[in-house]
Amino acid sequence: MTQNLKPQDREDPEKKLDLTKLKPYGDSMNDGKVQVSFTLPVKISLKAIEAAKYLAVKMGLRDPLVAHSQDLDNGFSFFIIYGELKHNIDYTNINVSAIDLEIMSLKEINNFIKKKFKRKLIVIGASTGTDAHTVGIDAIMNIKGYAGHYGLEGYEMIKAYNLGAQVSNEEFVKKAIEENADILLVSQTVTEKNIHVQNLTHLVDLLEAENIREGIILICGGARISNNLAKELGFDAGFGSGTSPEMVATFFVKEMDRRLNS
Amino acid sequence: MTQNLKPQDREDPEKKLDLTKLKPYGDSMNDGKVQVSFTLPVKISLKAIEAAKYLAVKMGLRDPLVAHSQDLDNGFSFFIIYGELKHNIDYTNINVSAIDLEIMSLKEINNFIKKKFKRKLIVIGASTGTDAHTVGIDAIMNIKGYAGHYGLEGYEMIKAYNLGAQVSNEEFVKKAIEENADILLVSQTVTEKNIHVQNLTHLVDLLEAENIREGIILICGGARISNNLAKELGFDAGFGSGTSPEMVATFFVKEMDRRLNS
Amino acid sequence: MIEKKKGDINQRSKLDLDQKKIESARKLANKIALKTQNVIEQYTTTSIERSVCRLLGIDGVDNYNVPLPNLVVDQVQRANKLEKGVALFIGNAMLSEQDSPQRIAGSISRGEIDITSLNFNDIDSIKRILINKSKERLNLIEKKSSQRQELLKKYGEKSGPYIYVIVATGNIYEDITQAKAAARQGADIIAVIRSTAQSLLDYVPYGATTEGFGGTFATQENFRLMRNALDEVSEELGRYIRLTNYCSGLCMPEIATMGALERLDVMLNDALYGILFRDINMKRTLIDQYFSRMINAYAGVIINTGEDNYLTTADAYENAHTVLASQFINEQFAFLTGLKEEQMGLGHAYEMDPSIENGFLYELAQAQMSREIFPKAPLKYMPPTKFKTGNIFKAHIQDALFNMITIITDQKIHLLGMLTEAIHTPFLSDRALSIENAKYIFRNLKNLGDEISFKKNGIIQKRAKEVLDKAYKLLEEVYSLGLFDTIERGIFAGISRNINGGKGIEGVIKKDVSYYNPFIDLMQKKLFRGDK
Amino acid sequence: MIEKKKGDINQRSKLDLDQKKIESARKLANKIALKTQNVIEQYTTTSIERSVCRLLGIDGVDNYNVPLPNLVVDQVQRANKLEKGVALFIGNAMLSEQDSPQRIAGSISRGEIDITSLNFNDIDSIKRILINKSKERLNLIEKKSSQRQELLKKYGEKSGPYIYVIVATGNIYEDITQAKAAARQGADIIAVIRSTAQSLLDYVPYGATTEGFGGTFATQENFRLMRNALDEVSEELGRYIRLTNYCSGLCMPEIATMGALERLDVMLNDALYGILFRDINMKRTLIDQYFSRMINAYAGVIINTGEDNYLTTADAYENAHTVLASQFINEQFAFLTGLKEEQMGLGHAYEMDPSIENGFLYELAQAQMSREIFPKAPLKYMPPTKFKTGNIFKAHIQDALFNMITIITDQKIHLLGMLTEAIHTPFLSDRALSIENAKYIFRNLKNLGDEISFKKNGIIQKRAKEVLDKAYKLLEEVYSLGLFDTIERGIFAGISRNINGGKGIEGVIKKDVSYYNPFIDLMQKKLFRGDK
Ligand code: B12
Ligand code: B12
Ligand SMILES: Cc1ncc(COP(=O)(O)O)c(C=O)c1O
Ligand SMILES: Cc1ncc(COP(=O)(O)O)c(C=O)c1O
Repeated sequence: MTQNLKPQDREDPEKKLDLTKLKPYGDSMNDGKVQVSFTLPVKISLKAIEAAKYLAVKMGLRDPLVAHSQDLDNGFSFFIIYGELKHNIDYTNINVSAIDLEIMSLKEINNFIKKKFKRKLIVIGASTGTDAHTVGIDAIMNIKGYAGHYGLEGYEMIKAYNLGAQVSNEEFVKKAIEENADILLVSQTVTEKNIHVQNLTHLVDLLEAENIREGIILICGGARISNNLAKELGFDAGFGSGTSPEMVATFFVKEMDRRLNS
Repeated sequence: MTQNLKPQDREDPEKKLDLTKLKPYGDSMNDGKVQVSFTLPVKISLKAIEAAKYLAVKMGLRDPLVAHSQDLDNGFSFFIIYGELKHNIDYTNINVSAIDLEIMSLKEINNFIKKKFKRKLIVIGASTGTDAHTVGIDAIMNIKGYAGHYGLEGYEMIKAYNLGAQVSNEEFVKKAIEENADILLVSQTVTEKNIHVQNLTHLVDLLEAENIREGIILICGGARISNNLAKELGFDAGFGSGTSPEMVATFFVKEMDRRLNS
Repeated sequence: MIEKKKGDINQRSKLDLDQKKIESARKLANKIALKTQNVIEQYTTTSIERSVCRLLGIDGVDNYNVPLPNLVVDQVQRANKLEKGVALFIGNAMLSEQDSPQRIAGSISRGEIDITSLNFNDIDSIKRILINKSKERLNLIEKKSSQRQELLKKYGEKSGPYIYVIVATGNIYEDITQAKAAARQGADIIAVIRSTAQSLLDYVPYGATTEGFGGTFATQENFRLMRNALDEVSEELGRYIRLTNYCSGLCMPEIATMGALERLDVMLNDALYGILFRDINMKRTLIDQYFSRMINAYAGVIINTGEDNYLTTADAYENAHTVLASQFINEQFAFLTGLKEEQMGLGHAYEMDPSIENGFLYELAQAQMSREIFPKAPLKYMPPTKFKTGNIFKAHIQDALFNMITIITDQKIHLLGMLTEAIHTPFLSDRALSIENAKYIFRNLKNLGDEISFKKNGIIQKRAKEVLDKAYKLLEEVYSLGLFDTIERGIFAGISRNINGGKGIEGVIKKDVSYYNPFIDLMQKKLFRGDK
Repeated sequence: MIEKKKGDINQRSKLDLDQKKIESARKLANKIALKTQNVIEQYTTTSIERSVCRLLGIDGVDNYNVPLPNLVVDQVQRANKLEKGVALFIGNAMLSEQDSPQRIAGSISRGEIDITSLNFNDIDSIKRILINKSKERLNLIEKKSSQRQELLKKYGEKSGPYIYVIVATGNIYEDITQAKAAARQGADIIAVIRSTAQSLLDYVPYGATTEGFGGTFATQENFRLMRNALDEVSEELGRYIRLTNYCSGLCMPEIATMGALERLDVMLNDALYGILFRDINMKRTLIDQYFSRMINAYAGVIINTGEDNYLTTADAYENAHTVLASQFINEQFAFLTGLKEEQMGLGHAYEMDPSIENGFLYELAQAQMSREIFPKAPLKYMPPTKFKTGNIFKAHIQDALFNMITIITDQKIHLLGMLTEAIHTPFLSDRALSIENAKYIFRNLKNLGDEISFKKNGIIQKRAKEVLDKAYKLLEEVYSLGLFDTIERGIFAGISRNINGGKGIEGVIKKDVSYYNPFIDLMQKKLFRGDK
């Protein structure tokens, strides 16, 4: 007969959430379940399946199950694998250089600028390099904005210039100097072969060469941009998918305030 | 202007297939691209996304991109990650205990049995333990077979008993002794919490306790069974998805021949 | 038998089905059911008697974890007196001992009393005390049922398909976590899958359980815990979340009883499942099914029948008509117990080999046909399972097609497919992805069903006609053979079972003329005459 | 303008569209195109002249990798004589030097000759030698075209949609690996995506290339290598695999030339794409488009227009009519160059926000409408892109719905969506999964389109009518404004461009009365009169 079990059994430490040893979750705490897929450039065979399994073991999967293998072409095989990850991480120790500000509203931002800086802020934005994707930068800058949020052009206390796409870093810096910009916004969508990293690094170099990097709040954004990456590349902040104009504006007015008034 | 490039550029060792350092393939040789997904038992946040990324790094992904994160419920978040695996494996060194036989046809198998053993072989099969899945064992044994291949019941030189499902190991062993079986076929489909491992191990123990393990060719099969696993558990062979009756029969007649005639 | 009136078919027939043939098929099915019913009513079973105990209020286990209902029934069976029904002995003991059924059962478990050897009181007094107790207990069930009605009134009924998902961690507390998450993600019905082979246990486990394989034990306490959790989340979401479990196997009527007492909303209830897939004796389970359906009917529970299962062993293209024939028979069996059409979640499944050309059209024909033939039934539609492989990406598409059929043909109880069907019982994320899949399709194709009609005599209409014709022929065959013979011949699911073989036959007992079960009478009066 | 006869619509209209309105819309579009054509014919461009060089056989690069056609045209432009067309100078030099265009270009590259300062021979002799050379070269193109016809005859044409996938590794050799794999998996058309921003280069790179971002450079050698590889795999599979590239941007007519010479089968060719998304000057690219479409027409190449792109920046529900209006205009522009309907892969796209209720019905309406209005055109249908996110599982379902619309409405050139659309250019496995998705849907729903009809005045029919009405109004507006003004006002894709702004305007040259381009004449005769 089955044993009776009481709620106390849930206290089993193996089955308790321990944030210092956070593990993936399939259907039970700490089961470590993960799904992996990849292609190997070898013909499908039992040996290829075994190879896929070994690679999964190297990734830290205990007992990996090759749930699916598929011939992609002579010489390529595709695998879908499930297994239990032996790795865990100390969640309490994770350091997100996240932009963790209370987001202000359009009105609050305008008031903040009026009160603190007593003038309009000058913002210049573009999708730089050979990148032709404008939808991201438009979402932040165009008055019609994005998902119901007005873009920066709609802010009374912001003078916004949206240069569009395919703007060379040189042109961009020239415009920044001409307009005496406070804030620069750079959008990057194409990231194949890390072309965005090259392009963003080049911009920082140019700004430094012109000796204007210090005086400017430099921000980048795009679907594959994270704040961590942005900081590594010498930007003040980076914003990814789902950014709203308010998020960016809150960041730069606070940052400006910090720089000027502290 | 672009540089001219000649086919020789393909000889770049970084871009060549090296079987001793086999890596996953996304769209270029050795790019190491893999896809991973898992759930973490924490609320969605930038910190959670960062945690997912770190776990991916622990798995050996360079530059992991959290392509998607999704709130599953207060306290659970789902992630889809792409990245470049730094691990590789020596493909030339992979050891598959694969059943790598030339598969014989029904006719060849019958002839082989006639010639070598001069009698019908006795095969008993079942889906054992509490497992109620019969489709797998039926595919191997029933005369109507599977995907156009006759099952073992259709072999002139095989006397096949299919005991069906939910057969206890005790009953199974009893029948094996009664019928003086040459070959035992065990099907296992349910594998949650490794119930199949327990059940298969128990069978081997019983057979050993009865002192008949040696005289029998012991084979298991099922969607999540591999030959490696089977051997670990003390079986002579294990067969996974897509097994045909001929594959199994080829194996056991050859194995029987090896045991008797060498 | 209830005949369908023309007006019942609120949707104009898109398939141009022969309405006369449907009517005749229904009549045949009714005759088949009646013929079987004659046999059924001559018998009781150990499990029916145990559920009489439970209905009378006996619950709990002894020191060896044996449930008290089992101990009580065992005592009567050992005395070879079960043919009279356990109720009379309990009623007699209640009179003699002036005690409650539960306390009498406690005495039995401690070996303090043998209720079969007590002097018999006046039969009318026995029946009177039993009827009083029974009414009191049935009131509890009615209360649960009204509570459901109130909650449904409070939150409002959902239009469109119910999204039905399973939880199967083996641990009721983990199941609760998963179930609540699923409800928040959009699920309307949570089914707690049972641990493998519970259907073969000839008793119901007791208490909260945390260890099961491929599912969690069905126990009354687990039912209660989960129903509470779902009530909480219903309140949070302002949406009534239904709870389902399996009322099949050797304890079918007991589980029906537990479910009635704990306000389960849907019960998988099908004798054929046990016969074909669990090798349970056919008489045992058909007899059990009769009593359990009556309980379900009484408790306002929707039953789900298991025709979908046939297609896991038989080919969906070749054997589609067996599903329809079985739906007709199941409908009649259900009517006989007092179940209303609105409680009949007749089963079918999307199980066509994905490599078949125009497979989607055949599935569409089948689903639309079920809808038109059983217009008021909340049909239970099962997802692709058999042809799922470890290719989770393809599996997700297979489920998308299935979701489409449901929204196009207006199925009601929609069991979501999982992209990992061929791999494991669902992860939290699998369920979330499947719910997202269904919600996306349901929203995006919302009115497609109203917008399209099918070509006269096209592939779809022809297919539906062909399936109906074949089902009709099969019903004729079943009628002439009888249901028991039909099963012996392996006509359903390609699996044949012997009338005297299978598990649980030792629990089938021919009723004596003196047999008495207070609940049958009371429930039937309410169900058929509307007595209060 | 070619008018549609009733009989052309081989499928009975499912949408009950107003045929008169369609006819009037077509007439309006014709007038719009003619009005623009008047302007177009007054100009040539540096890129047209460079393609005249290429057509005459000039190819290769100098030591700095500058293509010889650029050097030749630069020389003439520097002398301010491009208004006469480069051909006259080349023809003259051929006479004077008794040498081939290629060797003359070589001399120019080495600074050995200035073809603008040679004495002018008798104009008739110049034209005669040019016409001879041109005929000889056009013969080459015709041979390629017949070769395609022969191969198609040998392998047979595929019925049903062509499965179109892209390769974009940046490395032509890697592309070949991927393309062959894709063909074996079931692809019918391979498009080699160009490296980002190649459309802004005012020259065509040379030779085989192995470094590109988000795509591979379009070079004649890359075309040749890929066409060879696909011929190999076509032979292996017994199925003709088509090759596609982008014939847009600043080198539009040159790429058309290269494609004609290397037997490309399909060309993305749309001025609007360059104007709106690349900020290329509108005059420049419309003029270029005229000449390149003529070349495509001559070479039997199917063009794909870029209406789908509008919906990546404008909302698909609100702006569906801009797509239809543009298709009407593109059709007329194409007719003017001699393109046949069978070569017009007019573009549209599945880009409705997936959260819209009944979004699938609107997509169905749009696709069916395109099919009925352009019944002979091999419509090019683009997959969901804009609303794809990193959720690859959902993305795969979005693509499944898209695949359904294609099979239901009989689209011809079906560009497969990728589950990783929001992440990276396709991996080998992404493509395989997408092809599997499409093949599964196409097979499973094969005849669904023939089987269903739409409710009179239902959501679908109403939507199609509404879009047609709005498109008609827009065409009226465009006609009164003129195409240039329309673009200035941001009516397409919500993007506005200045008539004198944008890249490449410096390459637009007003033709002198003496302007001469032997190919226009020769091709037009063949295309419109069927001359040999
Ligand atoms: C629309 C689109 C196009 C349109 C662009 C039209 C236009 N005017 O922008 C067209 C059709 C022209 C196009 C062309 C190409 N595209 Co494109 N395109 C897309 C698509 C479908 C959607 C992008 C989009 O608009 N997203 C919506 C916006 C709102 O989101 P977002 O950009 O992420 O912006 C948000 C945040 O990131 C952030 N943000 C963005 N920028 C900034 C800047 C700052 C300062 C801040 C604070 C925030 C911020 O805020 C925004 C709002 O929340 C994506 C696929 C996809 N579904 O993502 C491919 C995609 C981006 N394209 C791609 C490619 C390769 C191309 C081409 C290069 C293909 C080719 N070789 O021909 C061409 C050429 C373009 C070029 N050289 O740049 C790839 C990029 C792959 C990669 N990882 O590098 C993608 C991912 C498709 C793919 N899988 O291949 N594309
Ligand atoms: C059909 C089916 C059922 C049918 C079974 C009918 C029957 N008579 O067999 C029914 C509906 C009864 C059923 C019930 C259950 N099922 Co079931 N079922 C499936 C399903 C859909 C298909 C399995 C199948 O038939 N495959 C086709 C056969 C031909 O393939 P195969 O078994 O792999 O066999 C091949 C090879 O493996 C090999 N082989 C197999 N055995 C042997 C033996 C030997 C000796 C050799 C050489 C080769 C060999 O050869 C065969 C031919 O190539 C799978 C999901 C799926 N798509 O895989 C779930 C699945 C197997 N079921 C599952 C579960 C959990 C159950 C239940 C326990 C659920 C519950 N709690 O109620 C119940 C109870 C069953 C029990 N106690 O065992 C899980 C198992 C999870 C796991 N990893 O443990 C699955 C994966 C579904 C899921 N995702 O939850 N099921
Ligand atoms: C009616 C019915 N009962 C029970 C079950 C399952 O389980 P078991 O027999 O393991 O309790 C199923 C499974 O599909 C079913 O359809
Ligand atoms: C007509 C056309 N040309 C060209 C391109 C792309 O590329 P690019 O401008 O980078 O060459 C597209 C992209 O969708 C297109 O539709």
